Amino acid sequence: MSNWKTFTKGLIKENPILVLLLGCCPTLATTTSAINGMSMGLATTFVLIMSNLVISLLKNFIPDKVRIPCFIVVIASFVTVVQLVMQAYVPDIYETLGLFIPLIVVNCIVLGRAEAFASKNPVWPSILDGAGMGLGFTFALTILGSIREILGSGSIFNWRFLPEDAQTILVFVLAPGAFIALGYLIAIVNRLKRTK
Amino acid sequence: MGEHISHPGVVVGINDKDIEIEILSSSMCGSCGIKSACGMSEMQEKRVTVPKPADKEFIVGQPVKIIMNASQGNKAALFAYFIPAFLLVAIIVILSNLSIKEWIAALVGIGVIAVYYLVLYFFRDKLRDNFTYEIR
Amino acid sequence: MAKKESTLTNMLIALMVITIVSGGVLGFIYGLTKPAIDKVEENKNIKAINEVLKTDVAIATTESVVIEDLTYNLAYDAEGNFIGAAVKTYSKNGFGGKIELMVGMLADGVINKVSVLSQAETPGLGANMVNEKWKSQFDGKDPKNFILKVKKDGGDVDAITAATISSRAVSEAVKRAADGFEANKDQFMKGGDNE
Amino acid sequence: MKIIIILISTIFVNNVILAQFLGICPFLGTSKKTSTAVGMGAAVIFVLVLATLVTYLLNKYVLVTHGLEFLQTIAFILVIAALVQMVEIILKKISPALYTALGVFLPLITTNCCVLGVSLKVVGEGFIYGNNVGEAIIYAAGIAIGFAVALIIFSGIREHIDLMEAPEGTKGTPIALITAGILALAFMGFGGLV
Amino acid sequence: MNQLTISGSPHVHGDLSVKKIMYSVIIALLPALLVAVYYFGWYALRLTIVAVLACMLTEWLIQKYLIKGPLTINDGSAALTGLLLAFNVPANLPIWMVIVGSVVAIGIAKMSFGGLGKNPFNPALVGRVFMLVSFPVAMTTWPKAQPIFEAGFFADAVTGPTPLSLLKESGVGTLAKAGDMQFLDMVLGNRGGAFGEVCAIALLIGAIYLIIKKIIDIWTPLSILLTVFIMTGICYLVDPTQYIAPWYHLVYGGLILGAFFMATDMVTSPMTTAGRIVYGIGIGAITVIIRLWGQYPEGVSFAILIMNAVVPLINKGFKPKRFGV
Amino acid sequence: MNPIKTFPKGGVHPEENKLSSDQPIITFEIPKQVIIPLGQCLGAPAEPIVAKGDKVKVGQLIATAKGFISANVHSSVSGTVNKIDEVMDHTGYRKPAIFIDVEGDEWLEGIDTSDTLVKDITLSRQEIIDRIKQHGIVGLGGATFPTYVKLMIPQDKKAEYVIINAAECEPYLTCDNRLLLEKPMEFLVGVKVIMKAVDAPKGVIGIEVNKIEVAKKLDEIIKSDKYFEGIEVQPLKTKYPQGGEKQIIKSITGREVPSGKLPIETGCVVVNVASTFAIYEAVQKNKPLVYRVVTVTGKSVKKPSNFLVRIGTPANMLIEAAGGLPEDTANLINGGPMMGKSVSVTTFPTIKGTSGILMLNEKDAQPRQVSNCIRCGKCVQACPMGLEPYLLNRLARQNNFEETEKHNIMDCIECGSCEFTCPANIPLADYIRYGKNKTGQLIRSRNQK
Amino acid sequence: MSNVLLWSLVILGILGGVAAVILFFVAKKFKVEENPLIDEVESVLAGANCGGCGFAGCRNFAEACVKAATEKQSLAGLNCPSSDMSKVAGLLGLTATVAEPMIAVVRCNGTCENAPSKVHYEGADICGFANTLYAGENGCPNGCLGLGDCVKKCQFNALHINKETGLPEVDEDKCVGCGACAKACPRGVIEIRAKGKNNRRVYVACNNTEKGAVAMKNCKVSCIACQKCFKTCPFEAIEMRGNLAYIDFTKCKQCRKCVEACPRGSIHEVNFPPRKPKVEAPAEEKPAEVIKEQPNESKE
Ligand SMILES: Cc1cc2nc3c(=O)[nH]c(=O)nc-3n(C[C@H](O)[C@H](O)[C@H](O)COP(=O)(O)O)c2cc1C
Ligand SMILES: Cc1cc2nc3c(=O)[nH]c(=O)nc-3n(C[C@H](O)[C@H](O)[C@H](O)COP(=O)(O)O)c2cc1C
Ligand SMILES: Cc1cc2nc3c(=O)[nH]c(=O)nc-3n(C[C@H](O)[C@H](O)[C@H](O)COP(=O)(O)O)c2cc1C
Ligand SMILES: Cc1cc2nc3c(=O)[nH]c(=O)nc-3n(C[C@H](O)[C@H](O)[C@H](O)CO)c2cc1C
Ligand code: SF4
Ligand code: SF4
Ligand code: SF4
Ligand code: SF4
Ligand code: FES
Repeated sequence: MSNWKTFTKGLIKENPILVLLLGCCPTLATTTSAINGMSMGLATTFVLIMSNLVISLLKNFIPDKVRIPCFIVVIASFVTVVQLVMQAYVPDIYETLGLFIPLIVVNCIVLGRAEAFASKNPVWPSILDGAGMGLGFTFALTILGSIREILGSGSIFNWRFLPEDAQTILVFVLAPGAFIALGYLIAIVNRLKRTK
Repeated sequence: MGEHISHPGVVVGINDKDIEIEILSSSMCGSCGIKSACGMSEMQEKRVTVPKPADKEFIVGQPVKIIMNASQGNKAALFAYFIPAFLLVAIIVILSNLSIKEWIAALVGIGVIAVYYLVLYFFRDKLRDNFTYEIR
Repeated sequence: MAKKESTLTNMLIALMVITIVSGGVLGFIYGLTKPAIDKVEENKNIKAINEVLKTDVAIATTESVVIEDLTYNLAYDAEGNFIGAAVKTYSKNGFGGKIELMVGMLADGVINKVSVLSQAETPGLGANMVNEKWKSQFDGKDPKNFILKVKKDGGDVDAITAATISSRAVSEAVKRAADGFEANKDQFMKGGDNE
Repeated sequence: MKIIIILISTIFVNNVILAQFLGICPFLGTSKKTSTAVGMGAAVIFVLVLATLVTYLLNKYVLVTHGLEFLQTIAFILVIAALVQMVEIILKKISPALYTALGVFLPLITTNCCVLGVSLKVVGEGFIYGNNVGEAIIYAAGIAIGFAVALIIFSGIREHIDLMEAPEGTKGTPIALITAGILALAFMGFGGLV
Repeated sequence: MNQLTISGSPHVHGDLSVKKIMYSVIIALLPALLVAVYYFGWYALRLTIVAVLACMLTEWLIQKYLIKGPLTINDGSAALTGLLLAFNVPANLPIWMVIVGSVVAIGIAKMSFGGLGKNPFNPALVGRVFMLVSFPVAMTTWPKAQPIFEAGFFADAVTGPTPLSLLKESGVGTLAKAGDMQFLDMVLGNRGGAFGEVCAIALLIGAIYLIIKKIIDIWTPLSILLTVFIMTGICYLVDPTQYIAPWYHLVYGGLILGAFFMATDMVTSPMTTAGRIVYGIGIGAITVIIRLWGQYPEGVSFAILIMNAVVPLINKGFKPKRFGV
Repeated sequence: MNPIKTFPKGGVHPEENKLSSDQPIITFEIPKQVIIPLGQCLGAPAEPIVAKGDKVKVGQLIATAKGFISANVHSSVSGTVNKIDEVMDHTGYRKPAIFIDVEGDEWLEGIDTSDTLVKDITLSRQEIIDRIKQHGIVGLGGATFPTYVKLMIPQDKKAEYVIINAAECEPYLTCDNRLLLEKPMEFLVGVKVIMKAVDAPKGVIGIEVNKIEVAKKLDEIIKSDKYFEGIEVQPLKTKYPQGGEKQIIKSITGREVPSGKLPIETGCVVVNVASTFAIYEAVQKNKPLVYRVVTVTGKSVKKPSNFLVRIGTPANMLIEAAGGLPEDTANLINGGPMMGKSVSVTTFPTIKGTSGILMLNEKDAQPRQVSNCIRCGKCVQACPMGLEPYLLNRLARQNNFEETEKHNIMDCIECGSCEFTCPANIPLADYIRYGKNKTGQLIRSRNQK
Repeated sequence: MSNVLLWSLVILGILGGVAAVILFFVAKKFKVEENPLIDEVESVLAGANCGGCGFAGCRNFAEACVKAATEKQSLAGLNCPSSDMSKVAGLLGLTATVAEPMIAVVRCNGTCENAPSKVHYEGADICGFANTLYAGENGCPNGCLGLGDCVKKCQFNALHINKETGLPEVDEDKCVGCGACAKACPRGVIEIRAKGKNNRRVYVACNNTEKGAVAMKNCKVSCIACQKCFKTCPFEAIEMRGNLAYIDFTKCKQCRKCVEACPRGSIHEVNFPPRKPKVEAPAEEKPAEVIKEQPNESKE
């Protein structure tokens, strides 16, 4: 597989959210706005790239049977790094994303890529793979966040395009709206895939 | 009658009384492309031992279906999970409300489920008679 | 390098090495970020204190005291006169859980300003509490004759439309601050004098 | 009374799945059959309670005392992983029959962000139910019961949807998510109960 | 002679059809619509028309362009959903909100599942709750009833409280004081509220018609009403200063509309009589819980939706009694 | 007479349309050629023992039963075997049949063709059953199950009741009603014969109240003659499927035939009126089953009639006699509208099980617009067996036969009440029959393994 | 500060050690790395989970293939009709005995024109049910009922009912010859035949069992067992099965003599270049014949 392909497959063809439906919790919880979705996506992307890198470096050092715990430790370490860094430098976003930053640890995408790709491939493709998957994740989260923000808050990337007191469809920034918006987003993606 | 749960599996070992079956996690995850990436406890295959049915012959490697009544499954979950969880919660809540030090309460709680499991251990033969399977 | 065998020693070594290295790295990064994190917290506090105690009088020194579960940030002017206190208060009865406020109480017992430190209310509803428009109704009110309850409950606070619960919670938090301040005011004044 | 409030809050008002978005993957993944939903619920209660207990103690008596709260994530995840494995071995040792029955019944218990999320929540700052084991445990149990309730109800609806056959476009995951959305909408009615 | 038909037995059939059922329900709702127009004038009529048309159009568009199945919009079910949706909102709600509600009701709650008969949740109520959550202010600002002969057909709405919102906000005392909250007014419909729910009498007339025509059966509404009566009755007996008398609960809010016209939606209710009774008890109990202790003044919609979700389980648990076992 | 009884759960009430109930039974002319299908009973078709060109007499055995569940076939006319060929019969398929050219009406020796009533039952239990078997009697209530099998009570069981199924709950059909009116004595002796055959102390005749005059008449006869002691008449509510075997047992005795079991479990043997009459003729008059009463009817039919017809008479002759096939016939049915089978040709031969030939007009048979199931539960309410037809329908469509089995599809008696009542006009009974068929295959293949 | 560093080292080290010990004991149960070949095998499979291989799903089949390859070094008995088994074998380093590609052919040409309906059917749209009710609208007890049980069963969207002819048509590009349709048809109308050289096939498009005279009445293009083709075939590829001619595709050399010989036009040729009289269009797609045993089971 060419490096280019390694990178792009995560963007669309194997998009972790829209196609594989991994890591639903952060997807639903953090997409109340485009910015939030994107931040979560980028945080995850960072963890993905770094853990893929380290794991692909360490892959021969780790005995098979403790593979998973080792991966988890590596991932958890990077998550903690992200946590600390965000807390220090982007505290607002850290607060809105809250619990879901540490939960990147259990996001199936991260462990999944470690297991399925980084543990078998050299460093450079692993990084690309992590970046591709991460950006695919970010892409999906941003789209979902935008949809919910537009409908629910009447704004996009925090830019309010409706008059101050205009009524918006609040549900979309609440829990039910998250499910419904994601449901239709996936339906649309399925449809596009079929017509392709 | 009740509902039945059936799982595909493969025979991996046979002795005079029992056959050992490896459960293919197909009903839930078999066709899920991400199963190797999914949570941690799926990383293992389950091997279960069931008494050999008298009227059927099996060979190692044979794909089989193992069928159990859903209410038995629920009973198993009751014994293995629900009762200990309940005990744990009850003990700790009671003890901590009696303003006993919470680490003591916690230890007692864990101790009680240890005892509970010990009791289960003594009754393991009784328990075994409680579960029946059909293998096809 | 060949793949390591899965022996107990190898597993122990691998896992322990990884965890220890992680521990080290994390401890190190923690050390690096800790000052920044603390500063963020502190800045937030200071900003809020300055905001809620903003009057004509400039603040020269501050000092915090914790009494019961409230933190009082006492402010003194250049002469050491007690200006007031920025009281960090909270309510657990928000629609989305805990709400934290900073309430500026002036020495004469009047509420100067209110600032929201953290809240998890519904965007578009309860979250509107951060809007200046709504918050400003507390400005300059004296809790002695401004009843810190929403109008529905017989008080004087205008509720946020369709977010009475949040409004109630804010009122409760402000009241807690005001009451606490009232109870300890003398002590603060004195403290100032003493200095 | 407090216990009841915590339970109502976690089961209905702030349901893990429908309001807090934790544990969505197993929720979507294991809700195809009603018959296993109850057992799944019991398993989740057990795992969640045990994990919360252990991580709570770990946090309080090890991490906090040494000023190491920043290690919560990594420490908890290790402990949870090991714990779940241990339960399995113990169970197999104690009663192979039980183990077999469970193996057939619930070949997997996925532990996931729900467990880690709840453990972190309980020790986190925003945790409003006080700071003692009793309440932490009740909270965990309530969360797990809430998970089970949502799972059981949802599995019923999904079986119904499978029976009635949704149209091509929304079949499968989309309709499951939409249903979950409507269910979340309905559960909002419980808002304000506590 | 034309060709003979080959078909499996039976070769004759009863004469009830889906279309007849749906139109009968629409007819049964007309008295309530008339009363609504009497009290809320043009606003009520306008919303009804918009909602019905929006629902039908949504269904038609989806069937024509997305699902590409047979067109069923004249079977009356979409119109009925529109009618009931309109009945559940304040008469002065902005038009676009009703349209959003209609699109949600039909598009999300009905057609996503495949259309008539496949939806697990009551579409009109999904639409209504969706609006309630999205537009909490508009959806809880109720116009006062003003008979058109006094106020005129196009009279602007004057907002005022509903009995239940009064109750929630100010407690029993105010309600007793508020002179216009008389039981008779409640029953006749001279009160604030969603415009379809106000007149209990008109709704009951329609309901009796449906019961006689065997389109709805009495068990669901009866068990709902009894449960509400008993539960609120107990609370009343325990503390009359805090809770109002149970008979008020029966006519307040959308209970009658919900119990007879929405809980009985056959698509989303259980199959057997026993199941329907359990379903009704569930709705009644949740309604009371939300009314008395929840944040929303009205619980019927949520209660029905929540019980809708449980219907598949009820159907599993309450099977018909089999012959020979 | 006893108070009216009925079964408690389910059932529907279709329009009765008993148009021919006042028409006396007319003995139909013997046709020029009869076509006697070999498969006339539930079970294996009989094997022919005559060949082309053979001369046969009325009542002569022409095909023998093959296997346990199978019945002999006798010639219903005298004449020459023209050929053994296939004919499009009521099953909609071409099936083997014996074509006999009629010459005169010569009965086989030993058959009592007189009208005299023979009351004394001289044969023993076993002889009666043998006679019934030899004479090819099958259930004439529609199921065409070989009657002798039903009368052989297993060792460990005891028959308490002989229930005569005179419910005739099918709309339109009146053959049993007319038979009771015109041959009550013969019929009642038949009941006695059956009671002797199965050694049952009681005989109960279940009649729907829309035929109350017949019931009264029978009641009078029974009361007036000690000979008929043990027999009673039980009026039943007019409700379909009152005549279903399990339902009539439940109505009369309050007992329920356990799922998957035979009626004898409840100590009952259910026999139809026409079968009873045929048993009388076979046992008391040594007459094989060569004719039966057939109702030819329909709303647009000029002369709805009841004919006594030789087996094998082509249906179109009967239709002609009743005034010809109406222009607006949409559906030609062998049997009644609820349980009967549509046939594709008017020339199908009448068989033992043909209780009626019904010509449904376009209006009644008009294509119905099918819509999605609206889950109204009316089918559940209508099902007399306590099943959930809507569910079985869905499962059968999804070919999920393990589930249909779990939901007891095999209990379905195919009465069609569910389909009758369904407002969405879903062909429920079709899907359920399909599911039953497939589920049966599944069960059988599993049992074999 | 260094205190924190120290403690984090110690505590995480201890946790790691404990976890390692626990996991060591569990280790036996940790799944040996799932053979990556499984993923690869799965990826070359059609992924339709059609069940044609006898396994619950494609993944299970892939697992079985890998297992068989590692244990038995052979794929004997494992065949996915929907996918290219040679690819699978290639991945596993084995040579597959590549089965000849197969395709479904519809052995009935009883279009509305060729076999006009005599009655009209109304009821459940299931061939399996209609089959129990009557012989078919045109009276042929072996012909296609046109209600599409086969179409519903095809996972590959390779079948559809042509509204004009009332017969199913096979899309040659999509059909993988899995046989699901043939199993579904209550009348055995569909046969799975070799795709043939150059994708060309000759087959009898009729499934009749009735005597010639009857068959002739029911349908204009029925095989009436006149045996002309049988006698014409130079390769003895045609056998008479009861009242029907059957072309054995393993013997047929595609000379097409039989097509001309048939007085009823029952024999179809597919994908041949046109010759003088061109093959009529609508039915040519569907091929086939094969007579297994007569499918009369459900007729009662
Ligand atoms: C935690 C968990 C998550 C799962 N997530 C998915 C998923 O996202 N997508 C999926 O297709 N299957 C998922 N599965 C597997 C499904 O439960 C189900 O078995 C699978 O969708 C196959 O169903 P099918 O064979 O009916 O297609 C998951 C299973 C578990 C236990
Ligand atoms: C989706 C949703 C979100 C809500 N969020 C808030 C909130 O953040 N703060 C609040 O006080 N009430 C919130 N509410 C509560 C309702 O608006 C409730 O009716 C209101 O608090 C009661 O106040 P009222 O007396 O002004 O109607 C919310 C309700 C819904 C449906
Ligand atoms: C739904 C249904 C309705 C029936 N209706 C009648 C009926 O009206 N009269 C009748 O004699 N048999 C009826 N039968 C047949 C009886 O079940 C039973 O087979 C018959 O009475 C037994 O008598 P036989 O064997 O002599 O025909 C019906 C069967 C079913 C399944
Ligand atoms: C008695 C009765 C009550 C109904 N109630 C509702 C209702 O509350 N909401 C609604 O959208 N449709 C209702 N319908 C119409 C129809 O059943 C509904 O649109 C379906 O749920 C759509 O699948 C009702 C129909 C009947 C016969
Ligand atoms: S046909 Fe079967 S399912 Fe339908 S009502 Fe009769 S017994 Fe019940
Ligand atoms: S009667 Fe018809 S519409 Fe009603 S539930 Fe049964 S199948 Fe569905
Ligand atoms: S047409 Fe038949 S053989 Fe071909 S792919 Fe479809 S089901 Fe399989
Ligand atoms: S080929 Fe067979 S299954 Fe397909 S439509 Fe024709 S009869 Fe039905
Ligand atoms: S992301 Fe939460 S369970 Fe999968």
